[in-house]
Amino acid sequence: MARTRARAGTAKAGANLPFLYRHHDKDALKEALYKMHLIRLFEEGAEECYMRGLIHGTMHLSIGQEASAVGICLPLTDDDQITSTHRGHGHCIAKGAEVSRMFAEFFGKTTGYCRGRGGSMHIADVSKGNLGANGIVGGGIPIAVGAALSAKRLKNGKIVVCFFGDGANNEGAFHEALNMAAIWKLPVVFVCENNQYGMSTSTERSTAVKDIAERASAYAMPGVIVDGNVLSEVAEASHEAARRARAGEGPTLIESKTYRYRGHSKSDRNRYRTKDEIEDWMANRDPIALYEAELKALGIVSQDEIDAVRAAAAKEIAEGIEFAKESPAPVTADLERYVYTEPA
Amino acid sequence: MARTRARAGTAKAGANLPFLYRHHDKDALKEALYKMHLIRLFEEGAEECYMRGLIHGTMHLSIGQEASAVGICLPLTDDDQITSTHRGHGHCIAKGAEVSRMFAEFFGKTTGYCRGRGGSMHIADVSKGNLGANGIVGGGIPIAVGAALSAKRLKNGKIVVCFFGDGANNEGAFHEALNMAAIWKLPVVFVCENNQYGMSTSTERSTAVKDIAERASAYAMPGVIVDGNVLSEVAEASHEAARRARAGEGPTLIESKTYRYRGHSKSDRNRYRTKDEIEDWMANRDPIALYEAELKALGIVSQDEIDAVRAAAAKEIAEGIEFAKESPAPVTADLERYVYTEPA
Amino acid sequence: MDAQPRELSYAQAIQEAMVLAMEADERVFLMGEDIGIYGGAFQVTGDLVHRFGEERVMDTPISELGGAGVAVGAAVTGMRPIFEFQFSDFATLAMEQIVNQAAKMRFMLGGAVSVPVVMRFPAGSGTGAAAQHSQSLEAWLGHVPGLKVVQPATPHDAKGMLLAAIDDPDPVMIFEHKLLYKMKGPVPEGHYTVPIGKAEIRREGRDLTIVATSIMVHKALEAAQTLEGEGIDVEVIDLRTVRPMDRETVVDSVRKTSRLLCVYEGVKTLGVGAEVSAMIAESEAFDFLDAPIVRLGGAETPIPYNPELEKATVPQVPDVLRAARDLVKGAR
Amino acid sequence: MDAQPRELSYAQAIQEAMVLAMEADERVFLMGEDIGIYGGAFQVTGDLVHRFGEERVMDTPISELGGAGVAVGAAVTGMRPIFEFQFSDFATLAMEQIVNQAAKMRFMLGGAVSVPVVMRFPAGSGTGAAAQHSQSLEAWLGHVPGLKVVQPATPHDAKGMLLAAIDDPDPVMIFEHKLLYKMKGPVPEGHYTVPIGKAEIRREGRDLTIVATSIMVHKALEAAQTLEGEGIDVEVIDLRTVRPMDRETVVDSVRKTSRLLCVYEGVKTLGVGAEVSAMIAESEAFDFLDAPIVRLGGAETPIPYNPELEKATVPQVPDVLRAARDLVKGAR
Ligand SMILES: Cc1ncc(C[n+]2csc(CCOP(=O)(O)OP(=O)(O)O)c2C)c(N)n1
Ligand SMILES: Cc1ncc(C[n+]2csc(CCOP(=O)(O)OP(=O)(O)O)c2C)c(N)n1
Ligand SMILES: [Mg+2]
Ligand SMILES: [Mg+2]
Repeated sequence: MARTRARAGTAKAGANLPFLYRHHDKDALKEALYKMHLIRLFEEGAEECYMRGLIHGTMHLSIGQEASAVGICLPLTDDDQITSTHRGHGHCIAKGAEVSRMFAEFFGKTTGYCRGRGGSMHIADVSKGNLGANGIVGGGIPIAVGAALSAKRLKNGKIVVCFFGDGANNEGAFHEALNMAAIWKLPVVFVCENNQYGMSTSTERSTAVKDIAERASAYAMPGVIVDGNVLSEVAEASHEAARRARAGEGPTLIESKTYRYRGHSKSDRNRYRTKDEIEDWMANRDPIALYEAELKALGIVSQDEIDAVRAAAAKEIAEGIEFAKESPAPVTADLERYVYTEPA
Repeated sequence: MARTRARAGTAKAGANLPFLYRHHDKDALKEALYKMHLIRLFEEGAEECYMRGLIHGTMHLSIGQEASAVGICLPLTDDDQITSTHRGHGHCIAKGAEVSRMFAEFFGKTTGYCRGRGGSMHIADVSKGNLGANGIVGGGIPIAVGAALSAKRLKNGKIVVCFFGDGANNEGAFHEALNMAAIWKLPVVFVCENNQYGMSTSTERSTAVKDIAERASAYAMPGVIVDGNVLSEVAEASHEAARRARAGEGPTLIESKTYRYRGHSKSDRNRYRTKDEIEDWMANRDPIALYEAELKALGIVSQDEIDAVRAAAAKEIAEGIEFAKESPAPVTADLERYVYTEPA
Repeated sequence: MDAQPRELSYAQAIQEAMVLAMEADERVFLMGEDIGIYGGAFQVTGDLVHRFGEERVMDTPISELGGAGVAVGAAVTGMRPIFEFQFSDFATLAMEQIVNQAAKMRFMLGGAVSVPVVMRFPAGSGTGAAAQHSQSLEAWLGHVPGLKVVQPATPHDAKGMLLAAIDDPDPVMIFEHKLLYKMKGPVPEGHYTVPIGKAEIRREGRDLTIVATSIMVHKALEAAQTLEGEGIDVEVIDLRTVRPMDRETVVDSVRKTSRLLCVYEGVKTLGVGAEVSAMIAESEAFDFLDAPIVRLGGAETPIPYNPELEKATVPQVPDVLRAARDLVKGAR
Repeated sequence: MDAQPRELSYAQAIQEAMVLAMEADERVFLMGEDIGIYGGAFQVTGDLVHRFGEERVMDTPISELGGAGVAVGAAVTGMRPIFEFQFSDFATLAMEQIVNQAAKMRFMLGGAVSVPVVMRFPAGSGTGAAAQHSQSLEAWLGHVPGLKVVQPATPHDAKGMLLAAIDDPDPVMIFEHKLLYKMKGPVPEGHYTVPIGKAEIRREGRDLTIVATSIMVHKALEAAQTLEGEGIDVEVIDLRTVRPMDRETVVDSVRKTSRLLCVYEGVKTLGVGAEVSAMIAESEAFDFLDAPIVRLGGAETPIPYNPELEKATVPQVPDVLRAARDLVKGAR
């Protein structure tokens, strides 16, 4: 059953500020904003490249879900690990990947994170602890539990964050994995990004419970609901779940309620939801707009600084696309490489 | 979360009697006792035949769980359907199968319910609504939901009871199937026979929650815990769940707490539990002994009548074994029959 | 013939088969992920939910194992479900219900039940969807007694085999190549069936038999056209059914041509062509073989994302040409 | 040699390999259902939990998909899991993790990771456990690039191939025939490996090559013994590895004997023998073939419960004798 997240701070100046502003300094807050912009601009850049035929296949954009990816990854170190989903660009960037190598991957180039073999659906950056997106809904959940088992056995202090969608919560893999994580008290945080639809199917039509966090009780772990479009709420829940994981207190299930602006993938005609619904989210609950307004209202960051952050992100994106364009494509002679580990 | 089962009867004579005795007449109560003895004696007979080399393969005996099978099936008609498990002899008998054809199946004979192709792990009696035991833990759960979907679509008034064990509740199939049954409000009753071990693994070691009925809340369905060794408790919960199903109110999860006296299968060395534990259940909570004591205490059935019931059951068993022995074995020329439906 | 035969796309042909079956039989219904308002990932169900309602065009949660099991349970109790996997790759989640339950239930119960379920698997590479959305797994199911497994290659067969599958009392698995969905071809109106278990000779020839499956039939025909100009007369057989495989048609052809080339998209090792080859190598056609039996199958790698690599992973027309020429000229 | 070599059962040999690996490497651990206090359904892990503790001999809940996925995730992050399926049939529940994840992760990530997981599959019929506990599914996994798939036939190989699998950086799938667990044979002490991908000639001969897998190796050897008395000199090859298959050893043998018989327990159609046959039919050995390539595989039916039917479902020694005689005498 969903628990309340708030923990009273000890009385001191700023004690009434939201969590985020109590725990992070200005640089970190600006860095978070930068990452949110980077994700948004990355998705828009990828979308444009796709439209212009520079990227093939399919892709699933996370525009609208930036606070969730960035907020969850805030308490993580580079050594901590994540498993991601088909909608994984934001997670990848939030975990520290270089957008140039991500674009290169989407362009199918050898400089891409997967050397052009994986594309959007398998984007990963193992060097920063991202074990990869996954083309299989729910496919990463047991893998995250296995990574957490390694961390516990190897006593390396790592924790694992497992991202998945509302649709994934009806897969058997979800059930089996959460149960094992709980009985073995593993250092893993389950993050259900509930954007209210699995492809075209709303959670009302697919899921017997209203809040997915309710299912946490079936695994005797805390279930937490946060507004996934409010960076501070997400970060606070993630912080507490990460603390639990590091302290050996076992897994947590965070349900981050959010929304995707774009269709499920490039073939979506958006028939299952109204334009009004989409526009309402965009106008009134945009995670970047909400965060920027807060930063300004609290007098932490000025509009000029915000503009500069956004411009820097835009520059990184433009350079990333150039890098990708200019990178070499793999040669077919190498087709059978990486199927097996080459003898050292 | 587990709900209380008890519903106050309207005030009338006998209103304080346990459910069973308020809802069933003496014939039905004796019939239930007969079935419990029949199951016990069937299992003992099968065990003996196995020891004597008359039955091969493996088998999973349900001795100790008789009240669960019989109590659950009490409110069912011959048209209602069940799916059963590897520990399915009791369910099969409770649903009305002939022990002679069951023995014949175990002996691998053509007169067996599966013509000797299925054996203990696939025992079924489709004519009485038993869609079959299952060698795959959890394998029958989605099938039960499909049968319930048929009943709803065909509007034939049938309901479906889905038996499974505590071990099965950690399979993905459990999760997926219960969720679908709930969102589609199907006429199905999920019965988890929690005998506290899945093979050697106790529920404490395998399952994150203490009571499996707690998991019902993850599917927004009622979860009910009953003492599976007390026939009246089981029957009352089954009666109410069946009523809900028939009324179109959707599924129920019943957790029937019980115990198996024998090892998991014939290869079990019983290392994971103590002799004391087993003996305590046998001495103090035997479902047949409890029921007989109640029948006598309430003055419904005398010891003589009980003895006669048991003797009649023993006779049926002995005749069943004879029938099986004398039945013909299949011929290898028929090996490839029943793989596909023969053209009419 | 005067009137031009009506043309439909492969996807439309499948949809038409479903419509006919649903109109004719109340028990027929569709299940799958996003087959309702979304119309299916490949728009095969399209607008059917508006016509037949949500009870007969049922969106399932993302629960492949459970969904397949529900279909099996419904089939065994009087309904006629058609279950769509969104991608054939997700069959990996449902093998338990397909293989242990659907395929074996009739046998395990000694004939007491039938399991008239149809499952549809959008399969194959060529869409840039990478390793987990591009597999060709028909060989797995072809290995399983109790199942029937087909791979229609044309709109005509897609409709006729689906109608045959729905009429069939046993579980039928239909592998549909995603790149075929938009292909158009003549499709008769009304109800007709294409028999499960019968291969079709798409082109007669004397010099070489090519047994191809699914989309490879078209590549083989294209190659045959070119080879004709080179004086090589190719017989192209569309295998159509993986299980039960049509031994007779292939044996007869090889007795005539003395040469056999198998072309299939699935991974070469233990793919469908392995069985075609082995079937012929142990048949009476063996004595007529003038050359080794050659297989062109998918490379021994997962399907890569990069489009050039992806194409290189599965047989293309030039590969067929090369293999055919080598075989006929004995230049191996 | 003076000293009688030490004999162990197949199950003991496997256990010994696991002990050696766990002693040598802290990262090696065992996962599976009831492998702890119960000792495993076939007593392969036996008492190891007392020796290594519950953290290294981990009982899992009955969650095959999740369990396999945990093993994959652990492997990719530094551990060396050995995952036991209680019966190979339950792999049907875990194909997603085995095929979409373990087999493809390295490739999809362009070489950034390896997945050193070992999975053990007790397989095969002969125990009266009926259709859902008796399957031979090695052909499925043999069809999957990224996996290595072996079927050791002797205690010696069971130990040596498991040690090779544990050393291997990639996912290795080991199919162990249940009826072999109690078979005894010489097993060297200490660490040694039997290479994955190399077949073994178990008996040399000139008249006929039998390629057999797993338990069928012993039936083939028994038949060869009898045939020797009839003047038929049989070469018996233990295939040992399904993927990657040892082409060279089989080709060389067939070039010598000119005749090939494949004997395997899995369903004949699309079973391992189909690949062996096709591999030879397209090889340079084709020209040396004096007779059709014959396959003896499992019947096209689920495994029945009745013991006589069960035996009739898979090749037995008399079947091998009959097929070998027919082949050599050309009496087809
Ligand atoms: C096992 C599996 N089933 C179905 C799909 C097809 N599919 C891809 S994403 C998706 C929806 C997933 O919904 P959700 O988990 O809510 O994630 P979201 O797309 O909303 O981020 C579906 C059905 C898949 N990739 N894998
Ligand atoms: C999918 C699957 N996994 C494992 C097994 C092996 N197995 C058979 S019964 C059993 C224990 C089942 O426990 P539970 O569901 O509690 O039923 P019980 O035996 O206690 O009646 C196991 C592990 C199986 N048959 N199927
Ligand atoms: Mg979603
Ligand atoms: Mg149990």
